[in-house]
Amino acid sequence: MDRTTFLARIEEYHMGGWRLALINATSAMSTEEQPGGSFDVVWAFVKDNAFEYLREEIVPGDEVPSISASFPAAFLYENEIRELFGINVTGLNVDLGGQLYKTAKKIPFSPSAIRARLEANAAAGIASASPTPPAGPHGAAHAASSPAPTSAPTAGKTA
Amino acid sequence: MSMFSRSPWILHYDGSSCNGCDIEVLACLTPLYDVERFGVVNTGNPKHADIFLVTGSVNERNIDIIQNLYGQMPDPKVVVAVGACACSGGIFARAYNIQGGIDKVIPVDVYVPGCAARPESIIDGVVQGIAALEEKRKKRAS
Amino acid sequence: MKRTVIPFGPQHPVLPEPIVLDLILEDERVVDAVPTIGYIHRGLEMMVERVEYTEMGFVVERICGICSFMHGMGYCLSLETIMNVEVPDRAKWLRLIWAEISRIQSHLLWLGLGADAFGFENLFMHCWRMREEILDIFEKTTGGRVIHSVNRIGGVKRDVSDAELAAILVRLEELGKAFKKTASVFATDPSIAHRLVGVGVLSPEDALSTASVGPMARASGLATDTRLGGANLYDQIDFQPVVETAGDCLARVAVRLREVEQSIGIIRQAIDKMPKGEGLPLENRPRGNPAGEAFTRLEQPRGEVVYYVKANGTKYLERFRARTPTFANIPAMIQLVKGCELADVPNIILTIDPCISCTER
Amino acid sequence: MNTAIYGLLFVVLAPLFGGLLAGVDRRVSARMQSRIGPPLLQPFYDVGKLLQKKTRQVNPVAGPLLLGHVIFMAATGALLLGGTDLIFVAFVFALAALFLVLAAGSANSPYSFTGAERELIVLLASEPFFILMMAGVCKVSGVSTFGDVLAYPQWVAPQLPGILIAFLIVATIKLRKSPFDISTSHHPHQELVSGLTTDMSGRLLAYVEVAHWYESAILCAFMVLLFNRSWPIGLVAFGVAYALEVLVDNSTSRAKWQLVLRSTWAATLVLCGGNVLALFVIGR
Repeated sequence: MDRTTFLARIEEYHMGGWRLALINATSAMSTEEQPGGSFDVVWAFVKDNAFEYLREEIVPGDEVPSISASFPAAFLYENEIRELFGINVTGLNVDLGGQLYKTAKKIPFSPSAIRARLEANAAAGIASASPTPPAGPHGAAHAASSPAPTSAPTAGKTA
Repeated sequence: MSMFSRSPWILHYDGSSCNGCDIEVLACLTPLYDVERFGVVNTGNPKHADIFLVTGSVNERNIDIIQNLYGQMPDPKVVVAVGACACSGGIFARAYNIQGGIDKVIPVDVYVPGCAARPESIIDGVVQGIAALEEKRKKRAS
Repeated sequence: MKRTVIPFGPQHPVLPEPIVLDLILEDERVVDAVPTIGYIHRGLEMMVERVEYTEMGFVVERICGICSFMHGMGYCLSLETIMNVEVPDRAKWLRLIWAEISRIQSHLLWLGLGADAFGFENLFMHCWRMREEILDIFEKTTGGRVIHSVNRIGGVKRDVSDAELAAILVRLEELGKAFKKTASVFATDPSIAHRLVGVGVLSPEDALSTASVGPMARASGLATDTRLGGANLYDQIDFQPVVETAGDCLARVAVRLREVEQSIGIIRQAIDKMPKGEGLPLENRPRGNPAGEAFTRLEQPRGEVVYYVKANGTKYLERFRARTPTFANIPAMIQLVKGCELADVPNIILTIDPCISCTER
Repeated sequence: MNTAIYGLLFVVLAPLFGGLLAGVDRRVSARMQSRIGPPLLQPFYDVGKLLQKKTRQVNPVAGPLLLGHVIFMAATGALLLGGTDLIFVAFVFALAALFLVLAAGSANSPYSFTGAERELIVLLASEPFFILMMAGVCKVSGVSTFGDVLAYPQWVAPQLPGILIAFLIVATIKLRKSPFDISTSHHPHQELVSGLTTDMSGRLLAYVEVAHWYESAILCAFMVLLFNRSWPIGLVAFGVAYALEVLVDNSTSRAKWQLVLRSTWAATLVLCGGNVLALFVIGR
């Protein structure tokens, strides 16, 4: 990800008086382009009735800058994606040090953890999602082929 | 018949429930159900309690808490598992962070079914809990 | 100065749910609060791996037993957006009515718990007695007291007859009268003012920077209400967001008091405007598997909730995510607790209307 | 000889009186909350059960201290009816209350400890009230024992209006009623869990309950002292005061400790102290 452009966009939202709505991550399982899997991370903001978000594709190990300097409340989301997805967020204003959820299995939402669970299910004959992502415009392939991450923020729908 | 059947004091702990059973436990105290008629008091303090009402299932994190609370209750004491989650893990039994019902951690005397358990069945569970309490007292005395 | 650490939770009579705040006290003043959550974390978002999208709605409803209806509705709305399903009119109106009834139920529940936290047990009892009326309406119309399971992807499962709707209006009218009396106690009682006025003041700037939502933000003067977007038929309803400016605990109580009356008004308008008659279509069931993604926002009793659903064309969703209002309000809560007195802690925690099982999912 | 029997009778009958009063209280409160409430004898069932439960002592001194609490509460009443000097009775009463604070403070739990601190704060403000009240009664009647005051041919109360009002405020603390139930509360939903009693279980909690019954009976005896010419009127006055307390308990929220401290000192110093001072100035 382009750190400078990203933080500049975040600052624009901050100056524009937007409220942080959520930071959301989605794990995509391994594909040919990204053998270790990848994360689709969304930073969403709300102002009046408008809802917009920035989207980045993150590869495990990538450094993701914290936005807590502009949006102090981001610490909760950032601690969460760090703990559940294992995304390497740096520069948090409040670092809970992995004590937020303290799940029995560490980093349960990471691509490898999901893959391991699904494979175990398949081996045990338990019905569950397939450990290989479906091809097509959606799913894991979608994240890999999505437009350049720092493109203009997509206006999301409000519901 | 001893005083136990007339004065069962309750400790309520929410394991990892969805709140549904918890609010129904609280609803038992309020005017429509009014369990204080039977001398039931929601103590909120393990050292005063006779009946341990647990809602929700067990996850890694609350195992210690549940054991600790149970340990702090003076004998005789009984455990009532309220709702499907407390009985077996319920709908969340398949979730990755859930280990199952309360009986994985502490001995359960009464199981109250339901998702969410209705106040009537919770009261019924407490009444059955009283009977169990009475038995344990007799055992202690003999 | 002697420092005491009070472990507030996980089991504490003031909190029906487990959350831990390690309060560091100097005498009775809180100098720091360290939160820990995770006691209710079930990981239900990850259940999409094993639960088909058609059944996932029942899991989502159990994110929280207080806003169960709205969670089910939000999930169905997301999938309806992805699958391009047009929900029949009557079903939309019924959803709106149930959603507002949920709001009344949740606010009454909270007002009771709040009163209990500042030691006014009598008010707790009276609020919960009124709440039983609402639960009765729920039970009559959906079959469940707290978990309703009436939402389906494409509509609703049950109809409510016009006669029943008229009866609901009568009951709400009665409830409104009784509620006015209780509301005036909250608003005017000096002993309540002693506990709430000037306690836990959140300025409008802080409300924005801590990303507060719902009654929390509205009590600090921010007119944020997701319903104003007009989705889900709210564009056909005449209402103004309830805003207070003081930003203290009493303002947060006042917002919820006024919202109960507002919701009764909204339900009245809805019953008036909805298409009448027996046997109207209630659902358009979609075919096939969903593919695509959707963000859905709703105004729950506790504030804005955001659902994210990503589907990949199989019967299992790729990702389900709910960002619940309490999660968004936790930064504000932590900020407010610092510097307050021990006796204020329950009031501050409760005025954000914490729903921990929502927060941790 | 006669008075000693009264003292003994108090030790035996006061718990019955106090327990029954608590039972009536719980039922009336429940009615005010549109509930039915527990049976009248519920407090006795509760204590009976607590005595059958296993007791967990967090600290070996808690037991003896709480036993001391009960014994001294009973002794206060016995000494009062037994004809001891009124001022001395007020001191024994304070000492009895202090035992509870010491017992709660001996537990190593922050809730119990903070509860003890709060109790100590209100104790320091409310105990002088009883001493001043006794001084006022002695000054008006010119005698210094319970029996003598009751035999005094004129009403004591009309000359002690400040003390009567202050009595209501202090009784709110002593009876642990909202808004002044900051150190422990009858409904256990406050920030300190069960405050003072958080760490007491089984037998120990039963002691606290029984001592509280004695305390209610002592307050009743004090009311009779103020309405000295006719004990039925004294009892009625106590009944009215108690009904007021229940009403206030059910229509207020719990105050913060600063307000409790301020109002107790105001009651003790301004109302009670002013009343006694006026007696001395006028009486000279």
